[in-house]
Amino acid sequence: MRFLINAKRFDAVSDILIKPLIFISIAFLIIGLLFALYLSPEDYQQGSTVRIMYIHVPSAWIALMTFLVMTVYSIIGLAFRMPFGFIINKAVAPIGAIFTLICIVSGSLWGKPMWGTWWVWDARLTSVSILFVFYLIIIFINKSFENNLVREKISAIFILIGSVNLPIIKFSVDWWNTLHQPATISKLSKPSIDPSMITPLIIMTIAFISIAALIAILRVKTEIITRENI
Amino acid sequence: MLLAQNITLHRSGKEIFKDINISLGDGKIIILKGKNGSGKTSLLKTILNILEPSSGLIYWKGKLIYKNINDYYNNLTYIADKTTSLRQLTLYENIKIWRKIFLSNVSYDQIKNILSILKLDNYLNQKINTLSLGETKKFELLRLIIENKKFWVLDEPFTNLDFESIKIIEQTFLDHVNNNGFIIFSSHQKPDIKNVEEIILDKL
Amino acid sequence: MLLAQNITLHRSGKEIFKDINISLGDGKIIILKGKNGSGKTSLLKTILNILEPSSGLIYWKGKLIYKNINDYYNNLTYIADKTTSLRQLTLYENIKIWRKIFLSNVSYDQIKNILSILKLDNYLNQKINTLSLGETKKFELLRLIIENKKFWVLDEPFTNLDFESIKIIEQTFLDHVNNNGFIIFSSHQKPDIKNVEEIILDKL
Amino acid sequence: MKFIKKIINFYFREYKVNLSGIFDILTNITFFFISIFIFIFSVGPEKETLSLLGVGILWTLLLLSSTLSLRKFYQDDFENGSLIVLHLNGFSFELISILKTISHFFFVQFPFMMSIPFASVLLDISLEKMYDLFLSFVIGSFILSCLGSISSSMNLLNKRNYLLGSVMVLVFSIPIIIFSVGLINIEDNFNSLINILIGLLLIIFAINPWASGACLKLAIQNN
Amino acid sequence: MKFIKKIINFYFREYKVNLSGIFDILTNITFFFISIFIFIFSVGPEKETLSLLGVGILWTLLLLSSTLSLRKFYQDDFENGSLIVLHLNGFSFELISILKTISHFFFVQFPFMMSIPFASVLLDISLEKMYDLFLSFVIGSFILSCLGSISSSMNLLNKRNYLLGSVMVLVFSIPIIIFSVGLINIEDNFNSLINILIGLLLIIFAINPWASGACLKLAIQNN
Ligand code: HEM
Ligand SMILES: Nc1ncnc2c1ncn2[C@@H]1O[C@H](COP(=O)(O)OP(=O)(O)OP(=O)(O)O)[C@@H](O)[C@H]1O
Ligand SMILES: Nc1ncnc2c1ncn2[C@@H]1O[C@H](COP(=O)(O)OP(=O)(O)OP(=O)(O)O)[C@@H](O)[C@H]1O
Ligand SMILES: [Mg+2]
Ligand SMILES: [Mg+2]
Repeated sequence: MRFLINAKRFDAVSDILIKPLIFISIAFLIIGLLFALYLSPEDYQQGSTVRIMYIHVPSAWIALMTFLVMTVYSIIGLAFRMPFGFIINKAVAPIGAIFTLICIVSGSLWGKPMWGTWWVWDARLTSVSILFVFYLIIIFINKSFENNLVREKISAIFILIGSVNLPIIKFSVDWWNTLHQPATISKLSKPSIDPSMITPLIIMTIAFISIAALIAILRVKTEIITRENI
Repeated sequence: MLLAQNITLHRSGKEIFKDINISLGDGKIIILKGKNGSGKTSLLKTILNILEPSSGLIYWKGKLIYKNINDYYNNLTYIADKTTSLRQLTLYENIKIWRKIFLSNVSYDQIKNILSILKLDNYLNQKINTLSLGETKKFELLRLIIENKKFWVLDEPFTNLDFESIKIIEQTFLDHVNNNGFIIFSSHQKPDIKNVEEIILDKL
Repeated sequence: MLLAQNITLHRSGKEIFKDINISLGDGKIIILKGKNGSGKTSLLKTILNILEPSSGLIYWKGKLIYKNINDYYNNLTYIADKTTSLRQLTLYENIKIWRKIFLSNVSYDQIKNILSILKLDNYLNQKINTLSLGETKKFELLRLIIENKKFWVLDEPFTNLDFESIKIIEQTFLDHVNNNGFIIFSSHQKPDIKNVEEIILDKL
Repeated sequence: MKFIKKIINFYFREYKVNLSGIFDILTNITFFFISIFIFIFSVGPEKETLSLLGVGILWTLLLLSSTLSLRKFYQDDFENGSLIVLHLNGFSFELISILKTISHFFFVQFPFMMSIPFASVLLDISLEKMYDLFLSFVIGSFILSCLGSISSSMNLLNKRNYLLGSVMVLVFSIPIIIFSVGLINIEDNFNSLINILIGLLLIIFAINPWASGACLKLAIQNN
Repeated sequence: MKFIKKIINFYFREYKVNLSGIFDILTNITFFFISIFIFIFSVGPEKETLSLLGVGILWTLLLLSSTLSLRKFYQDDFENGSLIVLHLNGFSFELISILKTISHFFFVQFPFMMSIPFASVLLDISLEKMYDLFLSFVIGSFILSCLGSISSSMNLLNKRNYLLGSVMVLVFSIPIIIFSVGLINIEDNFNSLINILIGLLLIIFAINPWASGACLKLAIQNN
């Protein structure tokens, strides 16, 4: 597992991973979309708007996961003084931002038929929008600070502070009374969701994750190359 | 008093100067020469402990400067290549601020005296931003007197000055050196002072 | 081409200079000399129609300058005593902006050529605020080439420059004059150019 | 032709000076949205309050951000001498002030304008009101830009004019804001009020070049 | 003794420098009141709504106007080289940032603080609440000054995107505003909330000199 913290190893391992990832992304995306759009049943309450879920939920998970990854790598970068952590941070931030945006937009689109408005200021929605702001600021930091050392440290510290937001997002539905759906799958007990919906959800999740990983790998590789040149 | 051994500086990965040795003590003047971009300003800033040399050590009174920084800074005046007076205030207000900030014990009479030597006495209630370039520079050099320190570090002190003012500054340097002060400065012009050591920086 | 007759200037009620006469035309260089605060910068600004003389008239091609201001400004370049390049941008970006603002038809190749003569070609992607003082000044002088005008007005063009760069600028002046351009500039240094007319301003 | 090219090139410069790219614009907009968040955190998320306050919040934010960016209007170009260089290259002071006013409108106010639709969703402002808001905003913010140009050119002169400039902006912007906010909330006489606003805009737009130009000229002479 | 004298003299300088910006401060305060009028105007003059929302509105306006004045924090002294001169005269970067933070609190936040009583009258905030508001504002604005110091010293390293510092401050002030407004409106746990605020203040006040000092040092090295 050394490749997770070492630039050279990462470069080598990622070369092996790229092709399978491309395959998985395409295959699962096609299968997932087929399931999501045609094969899965309509919800008895929500009608076909339930299909938004297959976009919404995976992208929400990836948005959270990406920030978690950045938090871990910030610790690696700051505490263990491994610059590879900062490389990952820089490469991964825009991906997280985009999936957060997808999550928010799909959620809003879902919210209009379900709740009657595009947006409410409930805890989940608010905390996710703050997550988005954090992503944006991290990108801005990466774009506008010239001194590499400073840039890396500032963004890593910012990520660490921002990670306080993650549990708030995750547990907001339990802590406060919100309009938003509480977690269904992550419960340890039996999932409160129909298996016919779970299958496409899982397939789409795998597809999304592999797409995100693919982009991340490509961005990390370019970052490694440009650094070596400088 | 000041001893720099083999200092080398890199900025943004570029080597600016290499293996410079400086030794400065009572009554000595060093002039730094070199082409534009050869690193004169950077060398002065390195001596001032503002930039960190990538290798080499700098001593003040036998101790490394950053270990002796209070005493070091208590004994030096730095006149940068730009003016630091507050442009929206008058000369008088600036002098007042300087006297306070530097805890100076130079009296107003002395200062007025020097101002009249520098031909600035008529402008006392004028704002800095209405002075001419050379007048601003002369006013900045007044800090040498107000701070009243032993070690002077100056970056291009003669730019924009007319011939007479240059003479006055040179005389001030000589007086200072005769009082056991010591000076390092950079300049493109050759000053008319005897017994100065020259350090020439070559653009690499 | 340019003719100034008996111009006198007052600033804030103070007389700065009096009864100055200037006549400039193809192939001529005038150097303004004088002590600090004698009004060199003010005189140049008066010629540029930025300051209004309290008496006296200035003509351009036989007409009063403010009546012929478009043609006048279309034919002159002014390099002030401070640099006007945008410090947070790179040299290249500054050049791009200048070329556009001045509607310049000087090609990038020519500019690169001159940059390499001025030894600035390595800094093309560096920001102005990381250049040394002399390099910034040299870069400012590049405007002479980019604007490509006939009449050059320069305020202390040699400050902060090293010996070699001064030589290059002098050579540029000579070339310009030989191409029927004409120049007026202020300086405390004596340039190494023959046949320049000196105007000496006395501090009143 | 040459004139148009010059103006286009002026804006190229303004763009380079004000923004070093898309990220600066995004930062502006992010700032705006975070401010909205903060309002919501402090007044609470109830829908009724929000739609009541929405228009006021948006206008306040616009006012604050545009006023506080005014100091930069001419200051930088004035201090580093670019203003003289531009002037000597065929941009009269009047032209400069017109161009700068438009540039301020474009680079400072425009991003706000673009985010009004999204902000309206967040603040639960109805589509109709949003339309009114947008219209009054375009006109009002242009008036603010003109006022800003005049006052910040005055500010270059000296301390006493400093106060004058600021007071002037205040005195003029109060009726504009009252109009604009009133415009949206009192729907009966939308048209007559918007006509008044347009009239104000025209007057101030006509005065601006002369006033600012004269101040710029004086400021350069005194420096 | 000498140290204390130095600090007093530092504030003499700050006073001289900032006094020329007094009109700026006045303008800011006037705009602050204008913004309050905007709100009264858009909410309508019903006393209940006003006093309900008043605290939140006041806090947000204070926050925004003080954030937007952050640009001046170190910028001027940095650019004209005074920072180096001060440093070479025995003011370590850490000391400078502490002194500057206090000076910002004093010259920027204090005038706002003074205007709270008047604003409270306008917004019909009760005397008790006003007292709470005042207390929370003193602590909160000091936190803001510290945050401002950190972010604007960071911004010296970043010469392109000048708003980024303000954006960062705004994000961090979200929890402050939640606490402070909560403090005043939910009266049960006033003490525990104010303790949290004070705790935050102490943490950030301790971090500030190191963070700002390091950034100032780096900024000077890179210039
Ligand atoms: C813009 C608005 C919305 C945002 C920002 C948002 C955000 C999120 C986030 C962050 C998650 C992941 C939570 C976790 O991993 O535990 C999530 C999950 C989910 N959201 Fe949303 N959401 C929005 C609107 C909606 C709407 C309108 C609905 C449907 C009525 C909805 C239904 C769900 C469901 C069913 C899940 C899956 C919960 C689970 O199984 O764990 N969301 N949303
Ligand atoms: N922050 C920086 N990053 C990269 N390069 C820099 C930086 N600061 C200065 N330099 C470069 O270092 C070199 C030396 O600069 P310095 O200011 O020391 O020169 P100098 O000898 O004082 O020149 P001058 O005679 O023109 O004042 C220059 O080429 C400059 O471009
Ligand atoms: N706005 C103003 N108000 C009052 N006096 C002024 C103003 N501007 C300049 N002066 C004075 O006019 C005199 C001439 O200034 P000017 O800048 O023309 O001198 P200069 O010959 O260029 O000097 P230097 O060699 O120092 O550049 C100076 O004494 C200056 O103090
Ligand atoms: Mg230098
Ligand atoms: Mg001059």
